[in-house]
Amino acid sequence: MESVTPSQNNWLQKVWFSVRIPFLAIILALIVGAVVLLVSGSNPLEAYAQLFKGAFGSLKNFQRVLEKSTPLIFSGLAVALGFKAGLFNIGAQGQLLLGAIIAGFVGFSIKGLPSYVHIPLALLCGIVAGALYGAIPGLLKAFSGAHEVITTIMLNYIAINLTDYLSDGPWKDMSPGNIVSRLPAIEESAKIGTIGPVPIGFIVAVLIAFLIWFVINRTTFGFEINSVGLNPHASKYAGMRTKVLIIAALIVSGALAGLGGAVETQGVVGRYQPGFNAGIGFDGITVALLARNSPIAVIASSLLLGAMKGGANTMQFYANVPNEIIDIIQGTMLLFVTAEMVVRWVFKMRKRSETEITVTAGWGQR
Amino acid sequence: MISETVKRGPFSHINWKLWRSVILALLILAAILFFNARNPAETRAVLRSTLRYAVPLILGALCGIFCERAGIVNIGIEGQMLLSAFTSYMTNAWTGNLMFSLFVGMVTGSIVGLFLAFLSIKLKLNQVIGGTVINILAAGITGYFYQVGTTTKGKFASIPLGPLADIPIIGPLLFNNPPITYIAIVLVIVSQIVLFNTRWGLRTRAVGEHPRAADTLGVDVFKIRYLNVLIGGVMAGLAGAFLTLEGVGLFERGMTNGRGFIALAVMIFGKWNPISSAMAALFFGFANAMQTQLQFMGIQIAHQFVGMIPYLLTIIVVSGFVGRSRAPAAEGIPYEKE
Amino acid sequence: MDTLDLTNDKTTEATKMTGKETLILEARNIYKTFPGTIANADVSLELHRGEVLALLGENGAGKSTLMNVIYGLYTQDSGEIFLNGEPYSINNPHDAIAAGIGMVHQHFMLVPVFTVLENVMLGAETCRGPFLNKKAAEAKLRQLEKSFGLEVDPHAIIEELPVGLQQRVEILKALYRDVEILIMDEPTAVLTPQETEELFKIMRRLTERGVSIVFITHKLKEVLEIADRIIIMRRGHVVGSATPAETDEHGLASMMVGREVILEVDKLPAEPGDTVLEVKQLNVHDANQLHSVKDCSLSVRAGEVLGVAGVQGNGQSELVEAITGLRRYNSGEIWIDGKRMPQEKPRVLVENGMAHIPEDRQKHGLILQYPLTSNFVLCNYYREPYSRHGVLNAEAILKNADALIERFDVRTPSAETSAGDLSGGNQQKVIVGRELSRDVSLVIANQPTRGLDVGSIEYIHQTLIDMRDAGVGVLLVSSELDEIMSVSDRIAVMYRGEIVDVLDARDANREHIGLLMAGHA
Amino acid sequence: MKKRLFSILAILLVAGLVLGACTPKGTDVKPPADDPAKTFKVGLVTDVGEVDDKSFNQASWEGVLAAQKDLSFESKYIETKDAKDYDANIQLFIDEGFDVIVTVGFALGEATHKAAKANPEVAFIGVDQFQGEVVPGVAGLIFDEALSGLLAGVLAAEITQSNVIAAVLGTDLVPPVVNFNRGYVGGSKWVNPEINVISTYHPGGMDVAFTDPEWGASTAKQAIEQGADVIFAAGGKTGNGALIETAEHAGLFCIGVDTDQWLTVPEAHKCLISSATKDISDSVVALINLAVEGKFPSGNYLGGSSLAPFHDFESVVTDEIRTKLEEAKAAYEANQIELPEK
Repeated sequence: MESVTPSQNNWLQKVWFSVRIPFLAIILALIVGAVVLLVSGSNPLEAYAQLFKGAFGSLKNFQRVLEKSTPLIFSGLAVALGFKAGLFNIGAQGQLLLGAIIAGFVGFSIKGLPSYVHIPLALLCGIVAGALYGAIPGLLKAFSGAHEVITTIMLNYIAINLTDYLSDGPWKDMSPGNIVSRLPAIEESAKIGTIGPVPIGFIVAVLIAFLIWFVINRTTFGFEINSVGLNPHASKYAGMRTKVLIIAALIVSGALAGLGGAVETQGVVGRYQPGFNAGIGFDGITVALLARNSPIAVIASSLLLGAMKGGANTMQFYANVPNEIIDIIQGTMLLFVTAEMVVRWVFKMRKRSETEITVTAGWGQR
Repeated sequence: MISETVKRGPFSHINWKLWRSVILALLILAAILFFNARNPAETRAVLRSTLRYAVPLILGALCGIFCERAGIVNIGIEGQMLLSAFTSYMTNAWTGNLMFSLFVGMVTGSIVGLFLAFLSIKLKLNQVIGGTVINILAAGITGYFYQVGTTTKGKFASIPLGPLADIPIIGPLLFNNPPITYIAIVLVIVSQIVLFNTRWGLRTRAVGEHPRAADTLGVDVFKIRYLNVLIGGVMAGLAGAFLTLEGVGLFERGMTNGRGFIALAVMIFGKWNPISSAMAALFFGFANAMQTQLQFMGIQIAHQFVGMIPYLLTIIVVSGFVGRSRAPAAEGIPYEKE
Repeated sequence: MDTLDLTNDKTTEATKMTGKETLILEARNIYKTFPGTIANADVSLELHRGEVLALLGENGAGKSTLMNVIYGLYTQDSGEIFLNGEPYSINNPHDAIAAGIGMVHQHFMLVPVFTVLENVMLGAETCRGPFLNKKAAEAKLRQLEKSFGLEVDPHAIIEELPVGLQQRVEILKALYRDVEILIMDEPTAVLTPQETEELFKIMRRLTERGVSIVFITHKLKEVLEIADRIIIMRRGHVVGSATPAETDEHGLASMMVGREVILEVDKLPAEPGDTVLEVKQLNVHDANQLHSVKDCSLSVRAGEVLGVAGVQGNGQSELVEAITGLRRYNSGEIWIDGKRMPQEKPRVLVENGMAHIPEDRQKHGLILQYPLTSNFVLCNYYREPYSRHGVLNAEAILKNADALIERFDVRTPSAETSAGDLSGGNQQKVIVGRELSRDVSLVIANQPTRGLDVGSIEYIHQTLIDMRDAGVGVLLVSSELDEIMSVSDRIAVMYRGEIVDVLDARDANREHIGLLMAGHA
Repeated sequence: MKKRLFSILAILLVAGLVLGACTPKGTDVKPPADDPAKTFKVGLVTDVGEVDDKSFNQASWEGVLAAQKDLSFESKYIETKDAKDYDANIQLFIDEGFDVIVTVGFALGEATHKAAKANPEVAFIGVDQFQGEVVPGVAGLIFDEALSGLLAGVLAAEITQSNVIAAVLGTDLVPPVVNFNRGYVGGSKWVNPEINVISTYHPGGMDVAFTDPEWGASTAKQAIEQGADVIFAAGGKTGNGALIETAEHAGLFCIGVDTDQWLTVPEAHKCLISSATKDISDSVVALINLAVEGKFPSGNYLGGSSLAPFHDFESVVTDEIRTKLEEAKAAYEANQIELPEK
């Protein structure tokens, strides 16, 4: 397979060429997972079969997979967009939390609105919250050169503290019977439902993914974002406002994550509650890297991760395999797909330049 | 091109930095003495708690310093600590030999370090992603393999250093500690000397700033990087072992609870300098001990805001609002021999 | 530092006489290939004790590659190196240093945040046990400084030193390691004529003590001044050798290029029109609040080429960056076509008819990962027909690229090829094509021919002259005095951030400009 | 290429074998009982966390296992990894026809109600789930944590020498923890109004507050160094850290929480005088029995709150103290003891 080179007229080969690394990474990760399962006394075939059944065994299971994929699409898009602009947005988690809690607040605190007003209003507030929170590392990066990796790591912790404070303090659910820290349930008018088995949130996510694909590949804004990501100096030379673009990219990234949080609150959980959105932002990194930053591929990689997460409990139930095996598989998958070099090294494949991911290195200042 | 200095103040010859630290040190000393006179037990408790909270942060930050001074970004400290905490605990549970368990913890940290080094040096993987992979894998592996119900025969106890331990205030604080704490204190000083006063340190810093320059002088960039990440791994291993062998004597899933990331903050706060980072760790430790002490005294403050302090401070420092800190220039960039 | 003598033959003769004719280093039949190019093919050279051997060649002729092989930074594919007659395998710089070989690199290999002493010690540390013995090292360094006349404060931080002193540190580094062979890669590129003269004195002092020097350059005059022997390389081959006595500039140039070179550009007298660019009292400070550009005023008229001469690092880059909107200036005014231009707004400048051929084409001029199509619209992608309502028009962009590839003779497999896959000359053509195809009234070209082969250089020069003749104002910045002198109509000389004089090109001579470049007004 | 691939797999295999030496926890599945016609099935859904958390998940599961000893039935648990999986995890048991489903933790309350309404034939035991409304088929197993906290406080106040006692607590985001502390402070002040109670909550959020043993340990140490000689540790693994730390110091006492921690934290035997328990296991056993008998209650079911046995410290706890504990309980039940707000 190493001799394959893309030829202009064979699109199948082209597709294979662009998906072969992620594909092989997934296979390798599953093999690693199987080895771990095997040596710890489980039957990997049975485990994987149950995993598959848990994800796709029934319409209901599949619906859960879609539900689990939805926020991953959003956070994956958020991270991918950041990568496009040369930014490593580890802060999707924090932005998502803010979006989720603000949507939850708007969802319960405003009453008597028709749902065609309430739903978009709450979503919009979630988007704005995520966008504003994303703007912080953007502004810091543009004006003081503070590296976004370090600021977003720190902002994630601040977001956790902030949402914990809000859900145990001013916005706590004071209804009789409740004893834990959480926000009240959102009004029915703010809830997002399903069309048949398909959650509307998932449809929105897919549409947004296509929208982002269009923006990135077909608009001047996307051209600018790509340019800044690949070569900020040349972008400045070309008259692009690089600082504004960095901020804009992180705002859009934050908005996507915030929207993901809002959809989660309004479509799945029904309220904001600490702990219900754990890890989604970090999974977004895996999703984006697995998709090699392509917005369309983000949908596919989210479905893959969503299926693994959705099927995990069935696997645990019927195959008696601890859930953490999913973490191991996911970590290995991330390793293999990002360390394209690892896969190439294993399979001795040749290198192709444009498939690389450009991220700014280090976190020194300008 | 230098032509002339535009402005230079009349006091520019005074070393403000030095004076600032001297004054700060005197103020801290005065405060300690004041509180010690009022309530010796509480003061001692807070100070010792400060040190204890700081130890894993110091060790984690030293890991970061060695890696990053050599040009390798390490955000996988959290994962390194967690894995080392896990293996040293399991070893302790099986063998009951604390020293051997400590050794296993250090070896684990260094193996994970080697893994990161392999990814970033050999495979030229983006180092931030490499660290992320380590964190995810560490959580998965420890969660999957942790056996509940194992118990250990004990943990490291304090070793008073003879008459030194009887010195008022600093005696119990500095000279009556368990071994890893001593090791951490010694390592801070040793690291400072190694980095700034030895051949190894000079080469390490050169490799982190301008690897090609070092290479042209016959310095083996890859070797320096590998070994520093390895040394860093030992430090992270110590930090992890501290949690299970000296701190609690117990392992729990995810028990590092973000200490690896705070260590990163500490490193930046301390400007990639061992002694300054130790000071920063002590400061964070003090904030934590004070938060506990205030609760003991019945003063309730929204603890979430106290919890934010280290993170907010790090953002402020990294943004250059107060005391700008500059990372090693070649950090995060894989070195390629042409 | 007070005399400038560019044609001193006596010293050269003297050096020759002291040089002992013993073979110290020999490279035989060196081959070195990189993917796609043959850098060295069957290259051999001999170096004798105490001589200055000049290695002359165009950019990309393989000089640096050969030296990097000898210094152990590259490993040759085949061929052998002999040291004092014995075969010696050099696999890394460590081996080279052990063999007494030192190298002063074109881009200084100094750690910017280290002190002079730390940089000198690095790799050859004086130690007491595991600890650095800074006192002993400092004593040794001061001793060296004294005996070679290379004064520099051992405790100064490198990034705070001017380039001339940084180069001294590079030489001291080599001396600290007791070199017998010193390779100097383009050492004069960053120096004023005076500093160059000073460097040559140092080189002679070194050869008097038995050090052999390999001097890499593409500057013919310098070769004739300092070298004992000259080896000329072209496209990876050694094409000839000579001594300064046997040859002259034209002879060397034709060997270097492989054909007769017209050193002059044919052009008609300029017919200047209205002023298109006016720079008034421009001041630019660097990060340390020091003047990079000081009270700089100049004007460019339609239909003329204003050349800015000066030794690299005298504020030309900052001046151009300020004019082209890439850098903030602290005070002053910039006017284009009678309109005051805002700070740091490259797009406004472009809209007002400015074209900019940047100094670093890979950093500023192109996005290497992008296909040519995108690179050709890098500055006007947002205008019709390339986009409408914020949506790109791929068809129009492709059409534009095809047209420009044809017009500017860009050698590329297709318009979809990444810019990074093209050769340097073709990359520059892409930039020139993009910039000059627009409706421009002012062209700012900063080092437009750096690193290009002679054919490309001639092409670029001709294009600039054509633009001038079409009534466009051209501001040409270059540290190659020959380029300035052959293309410009008027010449401004920069020294330490100031424009020290503006001359008519017809009245100018090299010596006078050289003095101005060195600050002798 | 093949060679490299295989060598990598070999390395992985070896690494896996090494790791595999520490066999991971398997989920216990008891073989079906002898009666083939219809086996009674009891399932348990944990809160986010593991079934062996030495806390309420574990206590509930032990209750199931204890009930199994007397009654023959099939049992199984599932660990929840993501809070959004509560419904799905309950559904797995319903799909498999389980008769009794134990859901652990207040957070599962809503999911439990939803499942109960859809599956009236299944009995749900909601541990720590206060029932605001009565849903048929759901028994909310609740406890008066303040009572056992109060007994712990009385015990602490009686045995302290220094008149300084401490509490190291999980988060104040969770009411049971707050109630333990209220009882502890109230009880000790009831014995000795002058006593100095220093108590502190973990400053982190829900994600870390119960899983930070090192914080618990260092906080306990900080309290000990300022004279506290009884440490009440209420906060899952965070509290366990405090217990173990206290055991390192001679002559001090510690009090555990939730279950008899003598059994779950053997490292703390040197100081563990008792635990302020909620009898989760026994109550689960009782409710399962009721379900088997067809007498399953709906609404709130108050489980017992008490002190665990004193084990090695029987002799330390004098008859006097035991009497005092009795008095305190009576006084509390007669509403004669005032508890602080938080």
